[in-house]
Amino acid sequence: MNLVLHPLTLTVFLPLVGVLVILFLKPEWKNPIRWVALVASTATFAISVVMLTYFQVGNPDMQMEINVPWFQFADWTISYHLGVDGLSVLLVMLTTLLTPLSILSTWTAIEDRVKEFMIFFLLLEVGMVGVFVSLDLFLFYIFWEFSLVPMYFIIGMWGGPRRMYAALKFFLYTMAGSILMLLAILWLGINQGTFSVTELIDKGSIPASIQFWLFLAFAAAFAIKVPMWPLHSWLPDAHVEAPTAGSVILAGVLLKLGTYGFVRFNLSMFPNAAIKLAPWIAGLAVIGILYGAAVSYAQKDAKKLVAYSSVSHLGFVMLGLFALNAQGIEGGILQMINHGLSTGALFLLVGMIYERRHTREMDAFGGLWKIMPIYGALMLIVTLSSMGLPGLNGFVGEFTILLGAFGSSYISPWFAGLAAAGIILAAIYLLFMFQKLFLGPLDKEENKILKDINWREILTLVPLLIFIFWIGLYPKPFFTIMGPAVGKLVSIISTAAGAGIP
Amino acid sequence: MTVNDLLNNMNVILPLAVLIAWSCMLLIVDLTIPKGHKGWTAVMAAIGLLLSLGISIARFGTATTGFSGMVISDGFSYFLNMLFLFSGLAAIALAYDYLKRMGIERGEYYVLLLFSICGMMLMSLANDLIVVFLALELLSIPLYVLAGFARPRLESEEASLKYFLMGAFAGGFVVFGIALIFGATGTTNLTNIFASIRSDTTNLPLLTLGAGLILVGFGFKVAAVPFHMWTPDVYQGSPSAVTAFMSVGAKAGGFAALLRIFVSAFPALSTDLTMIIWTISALTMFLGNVVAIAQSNIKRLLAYSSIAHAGYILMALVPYGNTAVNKDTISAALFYLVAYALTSFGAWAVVIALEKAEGKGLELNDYAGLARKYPLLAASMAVFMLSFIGVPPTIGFMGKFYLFRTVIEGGYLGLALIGVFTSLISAYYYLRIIVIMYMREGEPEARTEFWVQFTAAAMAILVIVLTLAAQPLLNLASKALMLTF
Amino acid sequence: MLPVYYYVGLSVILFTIGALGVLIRRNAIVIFMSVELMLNAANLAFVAYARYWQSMNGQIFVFFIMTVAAAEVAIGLALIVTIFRTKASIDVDQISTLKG
Amino acid sequence: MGLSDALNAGRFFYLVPFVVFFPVIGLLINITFGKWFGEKIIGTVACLASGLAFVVAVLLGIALTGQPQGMSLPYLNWITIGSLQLDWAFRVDTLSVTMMLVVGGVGTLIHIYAVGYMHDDVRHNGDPGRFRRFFVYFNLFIAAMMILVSANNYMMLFIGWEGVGLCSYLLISFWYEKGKDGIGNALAGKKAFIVNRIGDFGFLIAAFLMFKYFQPLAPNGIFTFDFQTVANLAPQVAPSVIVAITLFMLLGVTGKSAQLPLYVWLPDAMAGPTPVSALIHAATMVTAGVYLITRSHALYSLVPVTQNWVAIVGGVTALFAATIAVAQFDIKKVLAYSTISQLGFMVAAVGMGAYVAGMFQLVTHAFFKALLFLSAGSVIQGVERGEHEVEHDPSLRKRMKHEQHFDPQDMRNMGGLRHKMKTTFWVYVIGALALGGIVPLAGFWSKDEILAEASTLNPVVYWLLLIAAFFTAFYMGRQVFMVFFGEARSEPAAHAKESKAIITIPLMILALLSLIGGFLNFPSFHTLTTWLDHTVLALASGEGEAVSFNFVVAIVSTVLAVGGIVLAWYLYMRRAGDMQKLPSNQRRDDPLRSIIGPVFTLLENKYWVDEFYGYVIVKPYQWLSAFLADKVDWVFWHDFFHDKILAGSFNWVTRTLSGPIDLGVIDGFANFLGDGFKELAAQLRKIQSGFVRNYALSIFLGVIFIIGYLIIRLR
Amino acid sequence: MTVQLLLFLILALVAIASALGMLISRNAIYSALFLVVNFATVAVFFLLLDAPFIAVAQVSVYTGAIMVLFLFVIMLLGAERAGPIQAIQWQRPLAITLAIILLLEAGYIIYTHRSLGTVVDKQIPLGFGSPAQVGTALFSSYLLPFEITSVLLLVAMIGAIVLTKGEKK
Repeated sequence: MNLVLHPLTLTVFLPLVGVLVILFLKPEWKNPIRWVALVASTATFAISVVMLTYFQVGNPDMQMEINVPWFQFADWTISYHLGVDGLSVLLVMLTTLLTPLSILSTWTAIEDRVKEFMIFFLLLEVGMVGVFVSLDLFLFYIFWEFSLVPMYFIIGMWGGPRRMYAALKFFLYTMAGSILMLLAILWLGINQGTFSVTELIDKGSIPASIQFWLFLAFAAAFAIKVPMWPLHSWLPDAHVEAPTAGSVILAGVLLKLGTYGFVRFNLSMFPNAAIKLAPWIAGLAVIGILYGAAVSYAQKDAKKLVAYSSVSHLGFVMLGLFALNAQGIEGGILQMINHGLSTGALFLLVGMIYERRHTREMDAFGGLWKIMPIYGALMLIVTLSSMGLPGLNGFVGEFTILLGAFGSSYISPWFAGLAAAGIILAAIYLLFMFQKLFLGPLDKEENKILKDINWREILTLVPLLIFIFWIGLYPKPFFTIMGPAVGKLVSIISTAAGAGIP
Repeated sequence: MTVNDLLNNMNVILPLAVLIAWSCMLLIVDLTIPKGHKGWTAVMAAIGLLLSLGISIARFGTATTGFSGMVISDGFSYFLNMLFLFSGLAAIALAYDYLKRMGIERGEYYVLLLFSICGMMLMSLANDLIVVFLALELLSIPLYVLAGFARPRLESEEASLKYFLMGAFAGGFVVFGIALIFGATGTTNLTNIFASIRSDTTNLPLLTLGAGLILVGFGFKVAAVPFHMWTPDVYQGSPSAVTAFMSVGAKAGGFAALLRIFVSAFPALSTDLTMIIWTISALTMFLGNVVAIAQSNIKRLLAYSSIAHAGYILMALVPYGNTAVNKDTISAALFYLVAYALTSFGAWAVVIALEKAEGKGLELNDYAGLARKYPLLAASMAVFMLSFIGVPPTIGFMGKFYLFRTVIEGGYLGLALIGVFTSLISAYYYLRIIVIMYMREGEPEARTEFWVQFTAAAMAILVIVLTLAAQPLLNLASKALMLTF
Repeated sequence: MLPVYYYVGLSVILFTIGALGVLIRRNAIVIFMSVELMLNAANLAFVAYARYWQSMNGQIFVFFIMTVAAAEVAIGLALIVTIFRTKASIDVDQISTLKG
Repeated sequence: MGLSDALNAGRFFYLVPFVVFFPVIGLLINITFGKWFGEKIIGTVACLASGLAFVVAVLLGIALTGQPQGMSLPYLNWITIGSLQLDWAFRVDTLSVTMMLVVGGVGTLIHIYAVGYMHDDVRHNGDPGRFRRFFVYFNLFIAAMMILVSANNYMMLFIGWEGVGLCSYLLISFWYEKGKDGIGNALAGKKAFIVNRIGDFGFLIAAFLMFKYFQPLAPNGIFTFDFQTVANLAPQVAPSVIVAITLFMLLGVTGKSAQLPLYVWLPDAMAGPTPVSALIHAATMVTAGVYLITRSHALYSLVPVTQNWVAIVGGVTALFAATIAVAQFDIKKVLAYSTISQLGFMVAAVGMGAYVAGMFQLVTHAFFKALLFLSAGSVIQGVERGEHEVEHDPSLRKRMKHEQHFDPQDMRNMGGLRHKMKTTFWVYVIGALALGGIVPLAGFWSKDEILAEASTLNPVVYWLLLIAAFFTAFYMGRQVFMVFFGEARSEPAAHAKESKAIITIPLMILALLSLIGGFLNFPSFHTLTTWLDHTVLALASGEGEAVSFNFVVAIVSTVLAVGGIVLAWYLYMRRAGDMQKLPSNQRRDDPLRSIIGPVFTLLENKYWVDEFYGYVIVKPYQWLSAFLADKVDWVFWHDFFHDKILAGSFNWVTRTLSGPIDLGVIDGFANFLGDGFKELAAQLRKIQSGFVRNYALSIFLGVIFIIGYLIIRLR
Repeated sequence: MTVQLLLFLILALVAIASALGMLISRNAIYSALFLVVNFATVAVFFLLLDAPFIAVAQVSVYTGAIMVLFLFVIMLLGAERAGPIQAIQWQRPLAITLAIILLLEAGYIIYTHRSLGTVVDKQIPLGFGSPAQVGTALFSSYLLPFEITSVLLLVAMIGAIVLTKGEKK
């Protein structure tokens, strides 16, 4: 496997080929542009599947590592260092899966400046996948910040009425966090002499007192991205204004960059600080779960409701991660995937109705199930998945998270207990939404002529549904993939705990 | 001094000597070029620059002193020479069409430009405060004239007058500062100053005061707060092509002097001066970025942006007395200067492309809808804005990364925090430009003149490519060492 | 010879008066003259220190300062004349269209 | 190898997954191809799916006779993380198979009934397309219920547990555009789901506790949640933990089995089509709680504190619901409260440790309550047919009261139906008597066994249940008299029609079961006891189960039951007849109201518990969430804190320094970082006055500061 | 010593007074003339400080050439008085205050560090400050600056022409 034809390199950079091709197409050739984008992203997915076949299940370490010096920065070596392990491979797959589906969803929704849209979308994919696979802090940071830019444009150019405000806010908030991370990265480079994540983890030589501050600096970036309560204020704006595909990716993948960051960096590199701060983070996570759920319930705009539900769902992920045990972390990672699937699908679904009616006010709907039975059924399944119905994916994640959090020796079981109440609240707001949209009489004239979703739209949803059921009924393969890596992480943490912090 | 000596000494400053000779020659040749064909002067000027650039590149890596220690040509000076010459080329490319469009095409423009570059190059070579002073004047005087080149447009004249008066005023402080330094050490040669500090025969308080006043003078040149106030007015009033050159060349010249003087002569004073530089740097970053928010004229906005960037570069100077990092201090500052130069020229190229006669087309609102009508121009501008913010993968990010590294390594985490915080503020107004270009509808009009477009595109490509393949530039910057003793 | 600080003191006073001139006068020419006064004050300091160190450097420097001053005057007065042509005034307070 | 060998060797146990698979296959067929099927095929497929599951259950039952200890059958690994291992694993033992038989048997009958019922129902409600959807849901329910009862561990049970909840939600809101204000049914479904979720919350906490405290003791440190392991480990765990686990589990039970305080969803659940009420909200799903406690008998038996609580909850619920049932007019609501009450009996029984009695009641109740509901459905459709006829006959139409919408479920609109719907009448009476506890019908024996146990184990509960039994007989008598006797009180009732055979045949089968069901555990034979002993008593302390038939108890309860019926006869035959003679303005809709007036209103309004919950929980939560969303999150957090304070932290400074200024230069977009910084910027740019002397002053200031600083430094 | 001091004080007084005169004069011509006086006084100081060549240059270049140029321009423009508009009234008092602060700062420094300035008079080398010495220095070690000066003057020339040359419309 050489540098270029390396499966990871290909997975990251294949969309760029699409970008190049699109650059040479005329802006008026909308359909060819769409097709190129779709093909490029689908090919990326195919490549990532190939990549998965190279992945050795059971190996806790980094795999398919590629580590080539990129350039020298005074006495630092910045490397083109990629690799996947159980913690990241699934997220890569999620990204490559969601991107073509999102592109498919824009087929008729985006008519203006299709060329730019597709370019930004493919660039976004590059950035996101890059974040998940880079093992050099510098490289990571580049991808991390880079992923901001296309999203900024996507929200700002194709968004709703307040799109500029939302885009700017999105950009500035996320940047605000990441600049602190940049300082921490620099600190690591100066004092540890390396940017290699694997090396830093293996050395484990960061003093506990410093870990605390580094942890906070990294956490600032990730917590805003997640977003953890109370840093979530940018999220509803961004989601409400973003075009559907943007929301799907935003919720499906971009938010995961934050949670992934916590796992990859905060837990692995600063285990002592993680242990010390676990109760605080878990506390915020629980507040986020309950707060997000309560606030969702009061929303009138379906998309905003889903947006706030992300705060709640990501709260679960964070709680799981900071349970700091195998169940919690594996649950957390699985829940990242689940949230990407379920919330991604929810945004797709809300987008479909928006495309038809140009409103998302839930009061404008009601009784849609009658004329849109397929749409209703799919929405129901996704809703149920999102609220954690056993047998669907959401439950597996939430259950393992709560189980882990309850059994954690680092945080109090009360957190899990309170968080479990979030499951009740989730049912309340999600069923509320379903009821507002689909149940009740079909009494609005403008709704009576709506068409059920078409084959293209079904096609965008079906892959997500497959995974929703698969993870719900037989999540074992997913746990098997992440298991060894999580085991390694847990042992790092327990070693740190055993080494004795006061 | 024999002829041989003279030749040897000339050899030390060969790129400069060539350029001075070429400039004088151009002055005469220009007389023969008929009005309306002054493009040829530009071409000639560019050839001169290229010639000098070629010599600089070939010479890079050598280090000698000459003219009784008056000048020193080392990696540092060659690196900066290349930067100045490159700026000159870019400035010519931008001026080529612009002057015609504005109706101010005259051959002297290029001659003065070349002389100003000579001044800058001399600045980077200087190893004696006399040479520094002369270089400062040689750099400035052509710029005073160029600023007023669009006369009788009042704005241009006003810019020129303000620049001139403030420059002279600040020059007074420099001179007095040099006097104090001379009084403290009995010499104006940087090497000797350094030596005299070591030998303890120095009146240190006096020296420190002198250094402080020098800081004022060059702080003025690089547009650091509170010596920055001329910048927005002058940048706005001057012809845009001049502004572009000024924002890069003059600033780089100022930094060349600051770095040279402080690193090679005053490391011992760092305990007293660091805090001042720290404060100036912090104030500059803050004020530049904050006031830029309130700007609606693109030239003024870029002026404040340039003030802010001076603050960033000054950050590199803060830990200059720390021997462990002062190597990085220079490299980081130089690297950032390059990053700034590329980005800045690119941005000014776009500004020039949109500028219409009589100062129209310079309001931010004139950029609305640019992305739809001129996608490439808008895309380049977006790249420059992102580079100014410091978003990867642009060279602005690399520059900041290197800078912050130096600052943190030097132990000034607080300053680094201010740095990142203010760059967050800056994102606000840079993004606003993107917002206007991409997310607003409008009917902008841009000139599609080749060289302007070419500059914009080339800079955009360089901004990205030099990030992804940063090694050569990094190597260059890290080899741009001063010959120290 | 008197202690050098006598001269330096005088130089500082003259320099300050020059600077003050720049700050409070509105006539561009007078401002410019004030700048010349500042340079002159610096010259005084240079020469005093040259005497103190018994080094020619200071005097040479003064020579260069004078030359530069001459060059500056050429440019400065040309500028003032030009702007007077356009604006019919050399009151710097009136030359303030660029601001903000 | 012959069939009997196979049976004896327990090979048939391996068939157990098929109790789940058959319904799943059925629903998949109907989802995928149902579009092209007619109602008959859809119905057949669904009935077959359910029926085959029942056949499998029967086979398993037969196999169990050979190997009564049963077996557990791991099928597929579900989740494995570190010390946690969850499997799709099935449990075949006498308890689970009993449940499978009930679910499969009653389920199949109701399926068949539903084919007939839904044919009319979808037409009556105007959307024939929904016939298929109904049977998909129905099969899904059977599948989920089968998962619930066949699970070998708590978490798989929980999948079924929530799965049936989902089906309940879907089927309650089946006619989602109907009900009060067009949204009533949907709201009822949502309520059911959410209330159940509260119970599930308890279940989950119980599971977490279990994991936390059992896992360290588990063999190899791997905890699987399976019943056997939990039972084995339970004695080693601190009793306080077991108390917590069992109490949280009880919360789950009160949700699913509609006990106090979470029973509120079940009456509303009657919004679903009648077969749904029969299958889910009477016969099977709601008994899951009872099953769960029986399953966990090893835990409950360890902690008498909890057992006491369970029994009290059951007893109080039994009485509480029975009193409410007395004052209801909706034919299904009466049955719903009756169900809650009967579930209270079962819960009380299992709470007292009388697991077999509880299960016995569960089984017989499944028979007769399914019967009652289905018959009620038959009545309702009969009335609807009458209504239909009236609607289409102009002469009759005039006589209809048109003030309000005609409610075919309101017993006040019925009366005299015994002539119109003979079969329905007879089966209904059998069901009612069985429920009322009249010898020798099924209900008598099971209820009597509970009462007998209670009389020795827990006198308080005994009295509660005894009084509840009286009320039971009374309200069933009231219902039968109101519906079938007397004069028809409305035109549709007068023109009601008997249902088709596809409806009445299942009714007759169920009636038969209700008649003879008691013999399952006939005193002195104790068939069921022996049968369940293999699973339940093997671990239970054994007390109580040995109590034999108690004649005193039997006679007391019978007397009370008969008394209740007689009282009902008195009130609703005699008094009701008298009442009809009164002038209409003095006429009361219920004779009992004229006797106990305010109390009746209290009961009719179900003690205003729903309203109470509404004011104490629902409204405050809605207010809270609106408050959080609008005020806290948006106005304060989003607009104020993030947009104003955080982003523009200098706002205050600039305001206090310079007073508010209007900034005309910047357009209104992206005002968030803005306000603060923009004002600051605007202030600062004022410094940039354009006066060159100001600029010089700035430089001069800088010089003075630098020198001043250096003076201080150099001192 | 005292004679020297007396001379110094008198000259200093003249220098300061003429500088202040330049500062205060309403009329630009008076200012220019005051400045001439000031420059001349400073030239005397140069002589006192053993810098005869510089003193001569001061008189000829500054007092002679430059100041004449100034006067010429003032006359040419007829702009000896500025208009009555006072836009930034607060600048004057503030500037004076700041100037006083600067003087105080300078005074403090000179006072506290005065010992560093009193080195015993050494024998001055012969011909110190003479044209010969200046010339030698200029053409040996100061060759480069000297040449640069020529370029500088050239540039100034070009600049002045560019700025004032009439536009052909």
